[in-house]
Amino acid sequence: MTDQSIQIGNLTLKNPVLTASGTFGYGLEYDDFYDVATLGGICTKGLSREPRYGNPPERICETPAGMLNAIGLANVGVEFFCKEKLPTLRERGVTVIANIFASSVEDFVAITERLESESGVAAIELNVSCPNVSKGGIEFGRDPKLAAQVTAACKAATKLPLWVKMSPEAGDIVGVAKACEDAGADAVTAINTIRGMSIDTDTGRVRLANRTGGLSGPALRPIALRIVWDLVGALKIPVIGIGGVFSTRDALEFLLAGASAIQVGTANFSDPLAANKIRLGIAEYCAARGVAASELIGRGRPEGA
Amino acid sequence: MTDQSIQIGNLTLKNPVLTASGTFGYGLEYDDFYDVATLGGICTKGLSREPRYGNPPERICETPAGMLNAIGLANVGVEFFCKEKLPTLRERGVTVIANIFASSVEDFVAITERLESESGVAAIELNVSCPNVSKGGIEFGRDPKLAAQVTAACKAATKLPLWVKMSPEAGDIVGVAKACEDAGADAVTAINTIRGMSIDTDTGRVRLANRTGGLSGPALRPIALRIVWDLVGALKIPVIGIGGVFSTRDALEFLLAGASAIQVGTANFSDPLAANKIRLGIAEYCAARGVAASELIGRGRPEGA
Amino acid sequence: MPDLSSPSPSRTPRRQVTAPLLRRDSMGNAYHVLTFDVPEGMAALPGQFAMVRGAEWGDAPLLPRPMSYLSGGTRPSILIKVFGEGTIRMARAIPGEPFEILGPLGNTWPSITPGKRPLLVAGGVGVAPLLYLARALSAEGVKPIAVYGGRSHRDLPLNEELADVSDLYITTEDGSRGASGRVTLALPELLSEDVEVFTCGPDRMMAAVSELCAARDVRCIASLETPMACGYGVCLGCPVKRVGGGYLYACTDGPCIDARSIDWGEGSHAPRRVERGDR
Amino acid sequence: MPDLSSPSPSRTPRRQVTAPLLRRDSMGNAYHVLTFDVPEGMAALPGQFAMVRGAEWGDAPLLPRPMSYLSGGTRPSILIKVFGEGTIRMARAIPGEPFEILGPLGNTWPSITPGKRPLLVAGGVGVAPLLYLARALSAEGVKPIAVYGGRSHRDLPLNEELADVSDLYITTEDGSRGASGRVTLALPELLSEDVEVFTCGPDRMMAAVSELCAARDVRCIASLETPMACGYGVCLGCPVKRVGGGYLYACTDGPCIDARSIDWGEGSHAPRRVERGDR
Ligand SMILES: Cc1cc2nc3c(=O)[nH]c(=O)nc-3n(C[C@H](O)[C@H](O)[C@H](O)COP(=O)(O)OP(=O)(O)OC[C@H]3O[C@@H](n4cnc5c(N)ncnc54)[C@H](O)[C@@H]3O)c2cc1C
Ligand SMILES: Cc1cc2nc3c(=O)[nH]c(=O)nc-3n(C[C@H](O)[C@H](O)[C@H](O)COP(=O)(O)OP(=O)(O)OC[C@H]3O[C@@H](n4cnc5c(N)ncnc54)[C@H](O)[C@@H]3O)c2cc1C
Ligand SMILES: Cc1cc2nc3c(=O)[nH]c(=O)nc-3n(C[C@H](O)[C@H](O)[C@H](O)COP(=O)(O)O)c2cc1C
Ligand SMILES: Cc1cc2nc3c(=O)[nH]c(=O)nc-3n(C[C@H](O)[C@H](O)[C@H](O)COP(=O)(O)O)c2cc1C
Ligand code: FES
Ligand code: FES
Repeated sequence: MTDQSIQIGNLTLKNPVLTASGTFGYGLEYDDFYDVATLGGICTKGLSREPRYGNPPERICETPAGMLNAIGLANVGVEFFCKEKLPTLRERGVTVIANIFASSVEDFVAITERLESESGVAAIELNVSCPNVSKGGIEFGRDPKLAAQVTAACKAATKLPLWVKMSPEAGDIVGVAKACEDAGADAVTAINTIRGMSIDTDTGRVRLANRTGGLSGPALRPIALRIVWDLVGALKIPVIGIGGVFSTRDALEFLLAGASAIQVGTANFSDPLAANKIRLGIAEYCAARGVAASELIGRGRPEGA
Repeated sequence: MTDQSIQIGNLTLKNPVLTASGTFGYGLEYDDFYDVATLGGICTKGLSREPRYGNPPERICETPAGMLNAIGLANVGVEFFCKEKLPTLRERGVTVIANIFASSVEDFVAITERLESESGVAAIELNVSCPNVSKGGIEFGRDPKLAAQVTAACKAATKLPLWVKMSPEAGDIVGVAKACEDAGADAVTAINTIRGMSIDTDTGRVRLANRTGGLSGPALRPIALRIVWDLVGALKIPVIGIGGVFSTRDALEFLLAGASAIQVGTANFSDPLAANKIRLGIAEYCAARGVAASELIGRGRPEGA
Repeated sequence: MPDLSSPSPSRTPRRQVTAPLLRRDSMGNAYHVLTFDVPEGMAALPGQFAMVRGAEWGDAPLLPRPMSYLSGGTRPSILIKVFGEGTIRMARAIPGEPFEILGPLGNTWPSITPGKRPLLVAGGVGVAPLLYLARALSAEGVKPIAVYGGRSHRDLPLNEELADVSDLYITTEDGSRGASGRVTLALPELLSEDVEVFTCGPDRMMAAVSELCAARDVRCIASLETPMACGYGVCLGCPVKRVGGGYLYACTDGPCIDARSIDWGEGSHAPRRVERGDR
Repeated sequence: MPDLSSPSPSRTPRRQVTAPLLRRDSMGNAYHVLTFDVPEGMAALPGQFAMVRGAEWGDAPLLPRPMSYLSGGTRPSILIKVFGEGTIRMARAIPGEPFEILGPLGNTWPSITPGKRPLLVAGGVGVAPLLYLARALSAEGVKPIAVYGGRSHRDLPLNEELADVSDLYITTEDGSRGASGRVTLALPELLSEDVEVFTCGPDRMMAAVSELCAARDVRCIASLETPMACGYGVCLGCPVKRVGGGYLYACTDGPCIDARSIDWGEGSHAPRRVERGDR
């Protein structure tokens, strides 16, 4: 087997396959399936300063080659995570990326500081796709200035690598990403879901209690791949690709486009072993060609693009 | 059968089913299949001031529950359309919506004036999703000011109803639509495709010669439906829904969400009879419930939303 | 503080197997028993469910479908009712077609309190986990009472099989078999402090049953249906409103849950399931 | 001015029918002849194609697949080579499964110039429209010459059938049958002013054949493959570079096009088709 390790800034991942936030719980639900410590990393369910119950049902519905979700960021809260989940993950040697969200810069910083005080967190992923209350509810992730502000504030609060997760709904995604890069982000991850909705024509009712939900799954992949390609061309920091990765081929598409790693999300629902199968599939692909995983990055791009 | 007619401003359509630009040729390719004059209307392939050859191959590729296209707006040009295509459509009683595009306000106006001088055009649909050269290549459709400018200029050049087709990639779609409404648009149509890309992992090459292509088909539907819902809530003028309408159910989703009519696009490729089947399906649905087609509009929305 | 918003870890070891369909027994075009060939066996107990998906479905339908076990072991089976795209494909499947089966998932029916007699209340395909329970009980020499209701006689799949292992009362809304009306009409005379109720069927039915039981202070366990993406506790897509606030997660706290802990009010129902009438 | 950018109207009346698969003849796991039951009949001539899609495929694969007719009439048939998701499903289809067939589409092979003898050059599944042509010719008492090449003997589906209606020369790249090498090795001695060439196969093969013909000033008609969304002229997704600029549209100007009018240079090829080697 060739070298599968990947550099994301000064962080070395065992391999380029991670699992996406909100689709892998806290990484402790897979004991019956496989050892998640073999993965490049796992992104936790989004953590907030206080625990959250989340939205009423229906929270999910299926769409063509995809699904909508409006979980409402239900989570145990950063404190409970650090006390009850992290220790187990730490002792198992799982590479933990803590995905966090808040509706104010202050809370983002508070959560970051709490995680900073723990060992066993490999990186922090900022989910900036939720509205900033103080700034009248515009999403942090849609406005380059707000995104940079959150990034800079969290960067100042931690020595941990900081990843910022891009919202595909920003009018100028590259602009937002560049602002985060300048503000000290160590990597950007792309993409989060795109809001969609579905109506049950039998009942005439909107399916989700929250009305809209985030679209994920293969349906989204071509859009995610295009955004990742554009980000790779515009940024100096690594880009981690997310969106409809269900098979080794899908993962390779992102790596060839220039992503340094990928995250497997919705695929975990269709097959709890998906991420592990993709990890093995990429290793096989590399072995067959005698190349290291890191050598795949950007191979699909014309010289200098 | 109940009344299927629909009002779009002062334009009355036979029914709420139209065909989407670029997916129905010039409406003259269906003689073997059905009489397209029975449809609510057909949107022509995008017309430019001069004829265009379009992009080199590959122009299309399939994606999960969707497809990417980068046709490059190949078209016969407005002059040839008026001379060679429109007369036949006119004498057949087809409701023709002329979809036009240009990269300068001047050209938009020139095409509008040319169409104004013809009879047999029911409305003009502005495709504002292509870059404005004079303004340094930002899409008209992404910038409220530019979109309003084009709309106002074309409105001044014609008495024909003016529809503006929304780009889903605008950061603030509602803002763009409102600007067009204020500038005199008689309706907005939503949505156009979202740019995506695909890489062939066997060859390691990007599939489309243009690299990126517009994503269309069922994969897109949940996003299109959410955008249409938001536009209906924000605008006074009618909204026409487009995006992954393949079946009667899909069309009903948009009508219940508040769209006054729908356009069938990619479905024409999978089944040349798709639009006609949907037209009949909606009529059946209305008959079974004893309601007119116009009564379906917005039924899925809570009171006052 | 308690783990408020994430499912509690599920209890039984779970595996994903790719197994060929062994046989399909179709009862009319709406109901089909699918039996799979799993040499390693699946240690599925009554009440538990599996996430089932055709291995050749491709990108759509995307998600696996939750289905209660009708039986476990080396020939696990499920009873499906044709509803949408996924169950249509299952109903069309021919022996040999490979399926991905993830299970066993969720909890089992709780054991009966000593001295009580089990009273099973089934609606439509809700019969699956209850027939499995009745067979397990009869193996232990216990014969439960069962009330089985449907819209018409066509909506009572496996009723003979249920009759073999229970004292069965049948109700149909159109009166085409058994007593005419809903299961809740047959219940009152059967409810007493000597019984414990186990129910599975349409939410509206289970809500009514749970109300009757509560009024007579009879313990009632309901097997819930909610949309599910993962079935094993990671997506948080399957909440059920809990009395007193918060949510229970059907895939890990359930599917078998004490009816008194569930807030049966509107909104805790999947819209389409409410529409399904005979489910 | 000429209609530069939109396909010219296609010639034959087209219909879309939903027809059950009547039989599937599988040759190895890569090649399958699918025969459909179309009582009304399809007036498909050699060279024309159909857009074929399983009626039960759902949302994915989304687009119908262009396939050349191997025969027309009330039992139209196609020869498929398994390549991706769509052809995999076709190869798995069992008699009775419904398919949507749109056709006949595109033009036919042009008629042979009086006094010339047809020389058919086939690569892999490219044999389909040429075998159909050879059978039509033999019905008229004309026996064409045919050169049929593949990677190995496993890539020569229907070669016996072709031998029945032509003077057949076989070439395989691995020499496992016939002459060892590519079809272009057998061609030179067969090319003369007495013949006209009709070819279908991988682009690289057709490009080489067309070059040999051009050098000897022999008329060469190629049946093109490009990705297609609609197959009947509305999507503009099937351009082929035309010598002298602009594009020809494979679905309406073709698929049978005089090789001299095609710019065979890179870029006018579908990347994946270039990769397909034995197509
Ligand atoms: C624990 C559990 C056990 C079940 N046991 C059975 C059983 O034994 N037999 C049986 O026929 N059905 C059972 N169901 C319901 C079954 O899962 C749905 O009928 C099925 O998922 C519908 O899928 P579809 O593709 O036919 O419908 P579609 O409407 O096409 O499905 C679309 C999406 O909605 C979801 N969905 C739709 N209806 C339901 C529902 N009622 N419950 C959960 N998800 C739904 C589907 O899973 C899918 O993700 C059970 C559900 C749960 C949660
Ligand atoms: C006029 C014409 C006649 C053809 N006749 C035959 C035939 O007789 N037998 C046969 O086996 N094949 C034939 N082909 C090629 C056949 O259409 C493709 O092999 C098939 O579409 C591949 O689909 P897939 O789902 O298996 O592959 P996928 O890669 O999954 O297909 C993905 C998309 O790419 C398109 N695509 C991929 N390869 C090709 C190709 N070579 N040509 C056109 N579209 C492609 C598909 O249509 C689909 O839209 C013909 C193509 C054309 C244009
Ligand atoms: C059920 C569900 C819950 C999610 N929760 C989160 C979350 O808490 N934080 C976050 O940043 N992204 C969240 N996401 C987005 C995913 O991490 C990922 O960005 C998105 O689903 C696209 O990838 P996929 O197509 O592989 O699923 C969630 C996605 C799903 C489907
Ligand atoms: C092949 C193709 C060509 C298109 N050309 C145009 C065009 O010329 N002008 C335009 O406004 N939209 C064009 N569109 C966009 C469609 O009109 C429609 O907005 C989009 O495809 C979404 O609808 P659908 O999912 O039903 O296809 C094109 C779409 C496709 C697939
Ligand atoms: S958490 Fe229950 S279905 Fe995913
Ligand atoms: S125009 Fe040729 S395939 Fe659509």
